[in-house]
Amino acid sequence: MINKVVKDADTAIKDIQNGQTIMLGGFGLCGIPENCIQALLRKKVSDLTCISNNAGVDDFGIGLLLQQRQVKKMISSYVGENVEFERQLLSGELEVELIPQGTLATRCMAAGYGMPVIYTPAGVGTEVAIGKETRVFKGKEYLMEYAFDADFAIVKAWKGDTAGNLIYKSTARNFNPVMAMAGKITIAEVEILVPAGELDPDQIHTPGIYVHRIFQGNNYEKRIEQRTVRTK
Amino acid sequence: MINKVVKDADTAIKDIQNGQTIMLGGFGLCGIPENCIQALLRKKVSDLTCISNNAGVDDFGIGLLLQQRQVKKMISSYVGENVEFERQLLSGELEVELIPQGTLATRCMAAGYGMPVIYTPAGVGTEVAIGKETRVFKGKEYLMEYAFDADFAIVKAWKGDTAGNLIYKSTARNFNPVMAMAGKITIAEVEILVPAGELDPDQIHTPGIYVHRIFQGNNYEKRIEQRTVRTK
Amino acid sequence: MLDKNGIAKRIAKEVKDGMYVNLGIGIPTLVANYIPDGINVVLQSENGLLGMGPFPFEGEEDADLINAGKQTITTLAGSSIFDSALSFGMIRAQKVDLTILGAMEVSENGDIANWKIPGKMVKGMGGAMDLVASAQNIIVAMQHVNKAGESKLLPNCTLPLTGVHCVKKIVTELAVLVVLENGGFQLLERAPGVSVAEIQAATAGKLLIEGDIPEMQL
Amino acid sequence: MLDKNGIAKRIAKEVKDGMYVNLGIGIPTLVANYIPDGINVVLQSENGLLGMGPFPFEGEEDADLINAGKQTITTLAGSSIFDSALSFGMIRAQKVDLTILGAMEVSENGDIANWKIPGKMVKGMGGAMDLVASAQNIIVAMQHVNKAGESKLLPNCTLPLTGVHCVKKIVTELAVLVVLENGGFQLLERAPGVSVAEIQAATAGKLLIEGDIPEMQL
Repeated sequence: MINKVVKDADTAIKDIQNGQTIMLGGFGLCGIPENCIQALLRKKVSDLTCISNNAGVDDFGIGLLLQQRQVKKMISSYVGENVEFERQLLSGELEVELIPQGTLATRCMAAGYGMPVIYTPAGVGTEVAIGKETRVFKGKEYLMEYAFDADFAIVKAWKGDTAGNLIYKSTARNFNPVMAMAGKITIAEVEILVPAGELDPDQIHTPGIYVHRIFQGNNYEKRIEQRTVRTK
Repeated sequence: MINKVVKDADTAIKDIQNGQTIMLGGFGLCGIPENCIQALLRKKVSDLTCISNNAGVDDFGIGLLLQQRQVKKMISSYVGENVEFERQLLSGELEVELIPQGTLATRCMAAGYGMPVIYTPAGVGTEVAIGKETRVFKGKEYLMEYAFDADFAIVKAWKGDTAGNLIYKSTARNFNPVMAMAGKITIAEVEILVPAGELDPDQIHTPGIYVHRIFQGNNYEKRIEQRTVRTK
Repeated sequence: MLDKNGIAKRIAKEVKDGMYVNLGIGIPTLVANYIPDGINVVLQSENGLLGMGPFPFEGEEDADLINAGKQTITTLAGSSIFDSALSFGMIRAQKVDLTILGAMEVSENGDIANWKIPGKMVKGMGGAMDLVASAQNIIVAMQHVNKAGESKLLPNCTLPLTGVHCVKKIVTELAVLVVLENGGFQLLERAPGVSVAEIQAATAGKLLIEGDIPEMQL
Repeated sequence: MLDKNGIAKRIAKEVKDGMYVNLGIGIPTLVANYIPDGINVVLQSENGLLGMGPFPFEGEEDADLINAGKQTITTLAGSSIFDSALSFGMIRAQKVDLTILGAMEVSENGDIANWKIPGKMVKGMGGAMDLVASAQNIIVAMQHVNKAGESKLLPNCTLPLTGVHCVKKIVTELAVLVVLENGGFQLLERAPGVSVAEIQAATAGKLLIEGDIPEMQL
């Protein structure tokens, strides 16, 4: 089996260049590649185009990259809960492309499946449709949306093996599998890294062929954005 | 949770009508819905259009439906290993549409993902492209292929629960998950049926929302088409 | 006049046994509390979960298990988890039977605006555009008028649209209405103690009133 | 002149460390036997497996575990299993580095025919059209001439095509050739004991011979 293991986050992201396009897995703060985000902060790589469903919060997740002004453009579906983001957007410092969540996920998937475009009805008749090709199939109108073209995809999984196979935990799965498939180079950080052979081949969520570098992360904070509970 | 359990194969397929289009999971004889095929033989429903990667062998799998002349048209990628099939095809009794294996799988997936069409380069410049719309993206030519529209999908899984969630075993997975997503009505037969709650939500291959009827099959023969071994 | 829980309670009556349902943030989330026993439904959370359960007991929160509103939740027996592409795949393939969501404005031809106030709110559409473009059956839970007392049921939406010609039914603090195929809101039910005239006054779009309008049963 | 195992042995030299490789039925399958120790490759089987292992020991066959040729096989440490759509997704997305397959005919512009003989063989294309349409690097393992002694390396294919302008390299019992971007077979190596003249005689398509043609190292 091909060994994909690298030492740490800094090694994994060391060739990401200013101005490149990177995908970052996660939904809100759930399932985000915390270690690689810290490494990107240390590296101070800038002018990034980030494809990620959300932009983190002010002091965690992608919000930290925004604070350090490392992001030129965000492609997201929902960017609430972030004051610095709104400030940069309204001041024109940050370019933002808001697209429907399903379109975002499917444009990742399209890249992973080698499909140049997909059709979705999401956004038909709205400002999202402006400038886009539309087509009617069986009486329903669809937008043609292009597969993403990202230099790097950075994802977080629960378990991974040295061959790059990944297993996600619970809803921390979210965008991670489709982004893992979509990067020209895919970097995976995992909570638990095991030797090839320890994971059940039937239970792999992302086959190792899509993953170029993998390492075991540490000090996961896993911050909760909305702690909602009931009492016993 | 919604209970999808039906009594047996005969109950599961009882409303399949003459002339309808059905998908049948499996690759060769691996992972085929043996119990439902037997029930279709008993029901003698005819003029079926069958979407299945292969046509079984003469005396097993879909080959049995061919012998009873229940199939009007086969949509497959590979139909070797079947003398009766070749006879019916050459005599004109059976209509056959051969399409690339990846196109077959992706047209199923498209239906399950609500995508009206997909683009694939498979078959460009060949007789498969005849009459099909083509389009060039980034200098590469693709065929536009339509999502399948099947009345029923019949799949075989290893384990399932009463909520319709499915887990496949080994390469018996093959076309089953994508067909399970693609049927207007999806019928799943499983080797082991468990109460909802016994399967790990992280390890479900087909979420129950795609499955309308499920039952525990029996007497699985699981015939091997090419027994290849090595000696110790 | 209904409060938020009243609206949720009325909408819960639209939920039938065997349905897969997607609940938006806000009032729609409350609907889950009023689904009667014996009605088996499965709640979809578009970040990638079927079978959303209640909030966890204190101390049992799992940062890895959240809903589309980013709230900590639980799974149920029979739940399944999947990636976001499959989640919107099943939405797009119309496997979700009922979508309940909030709105800032609805027009008499079923357009909905609920994601953006130009120059003011730029949070993004999340999954709303996908949901309204694909759902077979959309119920909007909303206030009939805004804080300035202006109707939110309009001839045409003034805010940027989320989707066109898609809303089927609306439940407000005042009324239950359906959007007619050829345009117009048809009044079906009045909230307890609310008159037809009050509803008429609060509705800027074309309102159809046929026969006696019954009071809601809650 | 090489036998089938010789062809497989020569092709094995094209397999580099770290490659994901798809092996077609026939001679390509034999290539796996000649991949040197220390060269880590992962074999993809397009029915839905990465990390195809050897045939099982007698008595350990599993009907649920087969390759694209429907042969019983085994998995290896690090294997993963997936559905057919994802399998062809990774092929289409060019994640598979090398595809080795058989052919009935190859043309001097890289067209390949390997799935149909009109009126005679109607088995279907299986995954061959997907593989040749998407693979970045295709090596064809084939006999240079057919049983009637006619060349299978042609100016144009006479059989129905599997794919156009896709074959990069050809290994036969006589020679190793590359298909040039602008058309034509360039002779790279001779099989042991085979002369350039013999190769020339067996090649109907345009053959380019530049300088001394070395004998294969096996």
